[in-house]
Amino acid sequence: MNDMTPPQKTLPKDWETDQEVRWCPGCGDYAILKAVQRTLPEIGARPEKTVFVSGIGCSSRFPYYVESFGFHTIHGRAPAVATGVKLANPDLDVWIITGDGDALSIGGNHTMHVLRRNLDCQILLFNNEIYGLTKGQYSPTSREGTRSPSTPYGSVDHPAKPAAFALGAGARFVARGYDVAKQLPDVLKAAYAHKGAAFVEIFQNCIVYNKDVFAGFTEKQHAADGQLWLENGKPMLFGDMKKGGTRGIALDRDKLCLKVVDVVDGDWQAAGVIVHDVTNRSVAHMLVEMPFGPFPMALGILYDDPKPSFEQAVIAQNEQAASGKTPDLQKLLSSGQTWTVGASGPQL
Amino acid sequence: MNDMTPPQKTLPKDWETDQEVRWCPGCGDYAILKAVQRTLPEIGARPEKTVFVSGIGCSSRFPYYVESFGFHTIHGRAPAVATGVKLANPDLDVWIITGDGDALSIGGNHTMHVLRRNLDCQILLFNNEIYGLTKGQYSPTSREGTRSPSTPYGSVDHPAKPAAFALGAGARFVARGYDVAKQLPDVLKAAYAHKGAAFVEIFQNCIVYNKDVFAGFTEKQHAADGQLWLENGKPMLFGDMKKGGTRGIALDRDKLCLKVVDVVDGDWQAAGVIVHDVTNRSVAHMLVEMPFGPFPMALGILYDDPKPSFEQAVIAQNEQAASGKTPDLQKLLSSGQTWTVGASGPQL
Amino acid sequence: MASVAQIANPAETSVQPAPESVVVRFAGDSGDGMQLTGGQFTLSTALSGNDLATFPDFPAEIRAPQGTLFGVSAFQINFGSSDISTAGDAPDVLIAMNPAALKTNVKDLKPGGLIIADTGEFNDRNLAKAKYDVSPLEDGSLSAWRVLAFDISQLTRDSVKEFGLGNKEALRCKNMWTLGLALWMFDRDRQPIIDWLRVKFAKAPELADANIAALNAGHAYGETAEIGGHGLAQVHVAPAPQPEGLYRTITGADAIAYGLVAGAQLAELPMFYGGYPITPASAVLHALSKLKEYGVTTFQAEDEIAAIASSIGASYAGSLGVTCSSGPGIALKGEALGLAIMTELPLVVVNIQRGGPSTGLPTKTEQSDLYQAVYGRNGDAPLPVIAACSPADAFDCAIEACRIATQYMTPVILLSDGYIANAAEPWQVPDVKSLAPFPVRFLEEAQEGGLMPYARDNKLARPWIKPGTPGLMHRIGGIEKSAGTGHIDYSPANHQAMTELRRNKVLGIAESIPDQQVSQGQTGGKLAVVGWGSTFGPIHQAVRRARAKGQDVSHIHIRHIWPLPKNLGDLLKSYDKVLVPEMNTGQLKTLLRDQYLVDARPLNKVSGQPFRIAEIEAAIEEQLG
Amino acid sequence: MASVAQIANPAETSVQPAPESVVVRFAGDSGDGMQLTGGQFTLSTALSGNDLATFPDFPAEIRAPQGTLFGVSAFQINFGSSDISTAGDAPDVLIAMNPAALKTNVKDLKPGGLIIADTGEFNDRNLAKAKYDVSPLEDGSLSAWRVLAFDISQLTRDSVKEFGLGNKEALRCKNMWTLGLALWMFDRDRQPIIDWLRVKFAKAPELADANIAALNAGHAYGETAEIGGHGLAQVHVAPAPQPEGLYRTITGADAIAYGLVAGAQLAELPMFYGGYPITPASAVLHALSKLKEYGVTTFQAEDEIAAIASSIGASYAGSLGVTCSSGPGIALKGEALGLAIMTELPLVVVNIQRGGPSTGLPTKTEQSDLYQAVYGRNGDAPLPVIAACSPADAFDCAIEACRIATQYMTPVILLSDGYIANAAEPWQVPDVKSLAPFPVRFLEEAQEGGLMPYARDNKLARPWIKPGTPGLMHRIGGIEKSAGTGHIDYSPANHQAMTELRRNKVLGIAESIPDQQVSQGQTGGKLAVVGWGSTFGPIHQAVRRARAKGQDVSHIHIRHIWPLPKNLGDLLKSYDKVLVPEMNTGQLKTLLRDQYLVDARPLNKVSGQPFRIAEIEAAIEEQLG
Ligand SMILES: Cc1ncc(C[n+]2csc(CCOP(=O)(O)OP(=O)(O)O)c2C)c(N)n1
Ligand SMILES: Cc1ncc(C[n+]2csc(CCOP(=O)(O)OP(=O)(O)O)c2C)c(N)n1
Ligand code: SF4
Ligand code: SF4
Ligand SMILES: [Mg+2]
Ligand SMILES: [Mg+2]
Repeated sequence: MNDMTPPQKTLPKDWETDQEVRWCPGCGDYAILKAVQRTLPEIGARPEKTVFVSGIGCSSRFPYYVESFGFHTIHGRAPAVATGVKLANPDLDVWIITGDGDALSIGGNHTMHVLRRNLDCQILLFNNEIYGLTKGQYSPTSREGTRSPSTPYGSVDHPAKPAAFALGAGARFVARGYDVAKQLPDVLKAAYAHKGAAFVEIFQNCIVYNKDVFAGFTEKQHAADGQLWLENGKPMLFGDMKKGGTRGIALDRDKLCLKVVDVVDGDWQAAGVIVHDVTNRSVAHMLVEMPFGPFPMALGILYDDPKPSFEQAVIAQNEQAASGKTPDLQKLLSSGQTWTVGASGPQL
Repeated sequence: MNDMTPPQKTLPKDWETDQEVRWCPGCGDYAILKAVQRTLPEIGARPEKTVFVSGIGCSSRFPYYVESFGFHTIHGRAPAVATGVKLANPDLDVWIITGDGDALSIGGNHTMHVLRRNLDCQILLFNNEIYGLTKGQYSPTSREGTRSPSTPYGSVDHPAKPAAFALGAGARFVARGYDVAKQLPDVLKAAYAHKGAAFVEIFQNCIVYNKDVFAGFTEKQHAADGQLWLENGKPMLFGDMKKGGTRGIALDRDKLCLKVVDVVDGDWQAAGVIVHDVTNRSVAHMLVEMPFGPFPMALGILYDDPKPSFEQAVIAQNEQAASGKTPDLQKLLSSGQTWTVGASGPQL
Repeated sequence: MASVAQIANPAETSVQPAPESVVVRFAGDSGDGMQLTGGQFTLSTALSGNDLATFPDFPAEIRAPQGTLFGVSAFQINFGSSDISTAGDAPDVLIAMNPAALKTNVKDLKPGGLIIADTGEFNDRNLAKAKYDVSPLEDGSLSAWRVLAFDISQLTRDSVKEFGLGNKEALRCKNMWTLGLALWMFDRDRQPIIDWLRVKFAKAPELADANIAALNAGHAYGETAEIGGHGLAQVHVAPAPQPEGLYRTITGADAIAYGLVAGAQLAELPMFYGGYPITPASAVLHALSKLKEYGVTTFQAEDEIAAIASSIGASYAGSLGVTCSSGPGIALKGEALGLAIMTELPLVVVNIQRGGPSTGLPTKTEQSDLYQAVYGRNGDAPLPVIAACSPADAFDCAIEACRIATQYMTPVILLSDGYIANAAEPWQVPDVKSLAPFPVRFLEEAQEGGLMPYARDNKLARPWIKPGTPGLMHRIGGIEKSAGTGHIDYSPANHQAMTELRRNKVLGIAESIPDQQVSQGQTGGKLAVVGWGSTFGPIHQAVRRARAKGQDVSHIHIRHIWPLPKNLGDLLKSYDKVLVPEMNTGQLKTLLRDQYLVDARPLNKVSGQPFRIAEIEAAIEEQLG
Repeated sequence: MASVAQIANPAETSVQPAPESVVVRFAGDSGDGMQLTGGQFTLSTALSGNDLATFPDFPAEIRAPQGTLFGVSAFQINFGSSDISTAGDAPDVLIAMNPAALKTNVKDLKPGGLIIADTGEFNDRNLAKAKYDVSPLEDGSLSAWRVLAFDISQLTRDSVKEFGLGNKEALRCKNMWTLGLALWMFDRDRQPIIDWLRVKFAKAPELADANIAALNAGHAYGETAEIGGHGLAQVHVAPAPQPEGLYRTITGADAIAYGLVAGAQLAELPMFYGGYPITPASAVLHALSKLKEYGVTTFQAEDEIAAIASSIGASYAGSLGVTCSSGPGIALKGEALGLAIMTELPLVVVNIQRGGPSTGLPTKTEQSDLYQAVYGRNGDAPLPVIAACSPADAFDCAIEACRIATQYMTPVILLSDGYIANAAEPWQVPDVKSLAPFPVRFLEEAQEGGLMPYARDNKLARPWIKPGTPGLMHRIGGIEKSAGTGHIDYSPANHQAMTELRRNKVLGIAESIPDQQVSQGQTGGKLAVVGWGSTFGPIHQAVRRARAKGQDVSHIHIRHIWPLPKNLGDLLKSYDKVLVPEMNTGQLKTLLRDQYLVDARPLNKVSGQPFRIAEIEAAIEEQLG
């Protein structure tokens, strides 16, 4: 870095492009875009060092609207493209933008492997439980019975759980938010702070093809009982938070699974409410599978326990393997058993 | 079924083909083949109603050696082909044979989705932690630091855990065994008995490219401390089993994770050893992620909690949607708004 | 109320004699319901006995922000009293519901053509969104055309006042008001539309009433004297002579779906459809998903590879496997197509082509996947390819694809394109009894001397053996197979023999297809215009016009792209020149030159838009001139 | 000890004059080390100054069960005192280490050729595995050849007795014993092999000693009188004249790896290689994985799609992206190739072709992916294709691929095949300073008037802009781009313009490639034999022989498959006839006929084996006869 003048701090509007935003009016994607544009200045990101890589879908149009480098690739392959970008230049901040279809249907394999390898990047999965761009077919996250153009009688497959899939694939950071959540920038900041692959599932309202499927916990009147915002070191409380939380999540010590308990007078210890430890993988597994309805929706940072990132390991090995060797092409070409043909014929 | 004569019981040798077996002498695949050929008669399978579908790899040669219907497809796609087979004819018993590369590298996405949808089939993943057929490159399950032709300085990626991946993908049956384990036929029987996708990881010794990587628990002298065979309703005990088990798995109730405890005089209750409940998904998550070394290798049926299977749901819906309707092609073609052109021109 | 902003070219406004054909384009915001309006106008046109062709053209965005240029949705229809086969080069009438619709469409309008515009939408906000500094209705920039501008928005609001709808809901009836006006202009009966509205809004009768009121108001508006003499004249297009029978309109996508259902029935097989949504192919998936009672199982797979792989699995298990996608999705199926070729299983692969390369222009039409269909696989991997030339033809082609796949045990590619898939045309419903069946016979017992899964019949097809059949257990796969037994066989002589066998089997399909006909003109002469697929319409019309001028030109349209009809080489050589118009950079041309060494000259258009008749006419002119 | 089972054709056993070239094939069980033996014999041949070509041929199985027919591994070498360019049609000498090796190889042996067999392996068990009822050494079935059969196994055991190895380990030295005999037969120096053994077994000196003892024993066996007069005569092949310089042997796979490294250096770029193992392409991944100090990052991706996608990502980020696979893997890359074409990023895609279709014959060679390379994508998606004709040529072609990719901002396909990849040939090590550099200039600042990521230079290439460059933020993707700005643009005129631009850019590469040369013969005449890729050797020899007979035939070998060299059309038209031998069903043929309307006649062989010289000679004969 020769540039000695400290880069000027950016503002959210510095991250806006001159392209007309082409989502349906009212689409949840707008709010996510705003949240990202608000987050980038706060984390000190630089437009020229930031790359947004996406697949195909409404969500994947995202890069066109962020004033940074952007690559709108092909359906499902953003994680693979991003892997090449980051390995070629680890100084770049790489954000992957994807949808439930892009990341979990056609792109499931790449999502799995970018998580397993732990490439340092942020993966924002806009989960609207539908294929938006292709006009509303059900997706792998659509609930059973979803009627759509391809399932006029209702879908019959069991939906995938993105966060559970991510953990099973080996993710070291798993978080959740939703489009209009005021906490979303904080979730994004934590994802950025995590060195390695940070998986963020963002529930997003597709108002055209799957309107209000998340209203059960995103609507104001359902927020208290429907949202469990996790904070490291804090008990898992929800319900009336003005009263410090009237309900909580505890371990059923007989059945060895989670249960909802009532918290009386804020005495969560008595109720056995679990204190959230973002590094506890066993509990993370239970949280991501917690069925909404009987349980609230677990939101915020569900799991965060870094391991060495892929590109760092690759680069360290490249450097170590190269150390002490000179990249002498002539030497390379002349390697192996050689012989010289002179006037008197070949000799070793 | 018009065939009124009860089918004759088969013998293991009825399941052998006339094809020369083309695995390296000493390969673990032979033992798995024998175990399958021993299991099929016991479960009452019929050669003509049995289909083995495989991808590409040493393991995927398997169908050639079983006297049934067999389809050796292309790399990674066996689950997708199998889905078509089973949907077209749900009466068939469908076995998917795959390797760690076939199922988790190129085929990860299809493995995920066949599990998520819960197609009724048995998935036998021969995990030798290496690409055998292509001569020994490291695979997604190879341990960190694996030296192979493509990683001469050792691999740097974190390995995938097949059973954890399967659970994350939504599997309802997860089991483990190893090539020469005498319990393997019992594991296969349980997989067959499970209605829905049954995922079985079989550790397999590739004696040419990854010899003895599982010796740490498969070798006789390590079996007692290295193998935890799970049985539903039985405590999770291992160690000296002649003494009823000298060690066990318990829940650390502070850290909320598993731990190994000593069992004195067979009093496992006192030691807090968990009783295995195959339907407990939370514990299953912990078992599949239990690191070998500090913990024994969890073997047998780790999880078994059936849900409706995909092809049954599809067929039920097909039938329901069709009921009361006649498949009158002429009517279909004439649907929508029609008009008649007669001598006097068009009319509705 | 109505204000006629400008009447340009007064000479043109005089009442014209009943035209042979008229082209009308409805254009508005995506939210304005233009496709619906177009669809209903199409039906009414068909009912009035005109021949017709349509061209829907909508944005890639789901719901583009209102009023924007990229959010414009258009529907063009060409109808007339004689043989119509394109949606028309240039509209005679443009109905522009807002400034953006005017801006993006007006340049196509015929000089002197009529613009009908809704002044209610020409406000500052919308003008700005359409990047107009000044209203084009007022700055003289439309002087090449006739303009009828009045406040359709307000007229609509007025017409539905009594139903107490909100402003937004009231304005949703604008399209019916406009349709009413159009119906009046072309002297059409409103009743079928009214009936349709009653069915559509069965659950909300007040909406039905409001829409009907708007429709009637638009119609009445035409009839009143208010605009008489202002260039808006009623036009009656005489009906086209049509064979007697039952008719309906059909889109290519529906026709393919029905053709596949028919094909499976004629083969006496259940159908398995593995698909993955992609524009513009999804419509086939949607159509088939509703047809479960016809023995159709649809499976929305996790990707295109799983879609074809599951279809191969289903064919293996004895169903007719079908998959359908568009260019990028077909690209992903290449490896699996090889498996179907090697295992010699029947499979129908439909490609609804769109603009490429890569993601390209998803909602635009193109013919640029012919290379991919014929050549796009590893190894020597021949398979039959057929191409539909119109929505109605797509039905026949789908049946033909099923026939070839099952009779020859081979994957078949059926090429269609976005234009055919979306366009609707009148279709004489075929009599099912007239369709020739081709029932499949599965092998039930081993052949004499032992089971031979790769034995050959006289068409070189191998037997189809269903798992579940006692005694016929065997193994297949993608590795080269031994002739006869189907066992793995790497031996040089076998590979040579099998390569030739696969090639000859596919070439042999030419024995079962009709000789190439000349669709217009005669065998031999100065010029043959050779097309395939959806260029049928413009070529047909261009050749018709040229012949009317006395030019020696014929039209040949190829359905069987591979193998080509047996007589095609000789036929082409009977012309001095061969011109090949294609919506690509010259792909069929490669095939013809390679196969027959004829100097086929390409005429290429790669703009995402169908050919205009005039473009082909000019090329004919040039070849003959 | 030795027993000469039969000496057939006594007339042939007389000592022959020093031959111009000799073909030897080593064949044995996969476990017998035949590839190693062949490799060392190759080195010794090169050192003796002979020109040479080799053909390794091994089974698909990793370790097929011992003694089976499908477990036979063979290595053939052709060496001589003049220009050798094929591994030879038929062996003069066959060394058969067991019955299976004899059975699968003997039919290729020249009539009167010499068989050397290890009687120690001709036991009942092995005979049964090879499906022999009676030992062929005893039933007269080998009477067309000379047979020298003796107990090599026992002789080897004896020779290593003193080192106290177990029976199995002792027998592992058989290949060195045999090599020793072969070295004696062709009058070669043992020292280089001894040196090599010392290095190879540096950690187990006793094994080195044992192998050297076996080598010496085999050699001594030849020298002793024991077999004198039994048909085994020492043969000295005179050295071929060779330019002075430094030499080594190189396989095509290594040559490609080195050429890519050189190309990246000449472009002054780091290289990123995304790969997924597949036979026979993995060798390139393996070679590059070891070269990290040359700025090479290798990435074993989860599949071929991720391999190419990551390479595209790396190119986007400013590295030279490279990926390599074989037919089925390349099929999977089709969609992503479209993305590279649309985003106009440099990318080198290497295809090591193997027998197809589908999984096909993974370890056999073929040239059947030319269609796929030139035509196998959706949309009008042109890209340059080049083909290497030998291991040494592969080095130059890899550099050329890097040059075109970076200078024209385009993906490039480099075709090689299993034969070239595995075969080794002597290679004069090029002087690195003689390689012309083509350094890449990234765009560092916006152009005057604002950033234009899709501006064009005089080659029609767009600028390469690295993320990380201040002020040059922009967005790219697979949707049609506006000329200049690169923004999304669906407009008809733009799509037409961009389609033509992409086409013309690729066609323009022809300006930077040399005119097509005639590799043997002259411009014009009766017959041109036109080849590409690894058929160079047999075509070259066949034309040489035909010309020696006085026939008017020339050899043209095409490296640049697309775009074709500018003068090629005229050149081809200067011959009366054009013959195109290919290891496929006629793919280059299609290109030539389409492009030039020349009546190119195909000569096809699709058996997984290279052409024999005689096959091409016969075809020349037929064309001229
Ligand atoms: C290879 C390929 N297959 C299919 C498509 C069509 N396609 C585009 S986006 C999409 C799904 C989008 O769903 P999702 O990722 O959930 O994004 P959303 O639109 O809901 O934000 C599909 C199937 C494509 N563009 N490319
Ligand atoms: C499309 C494609 N890519 C790559 C290959 C090469 N290939 C064949 S098997 C294999 C991996 C095999 O590994 P695994 O599944 O673990 O099976 P194993 O041989 O170890 O039993 C690979 C990469 C192929 N045949 N097809
Ligand atoms: S279709 Fe849904 S997801 Fe797509 S832009 Fe519209 S509202 Fe958003
Ligand atoms: S390479 Fe390994 S897995 Fe493959 S057959 Fe040999 S021992 Fe078995
Ligand atoms: Mg979605
Ligand atoms: Mg493996």
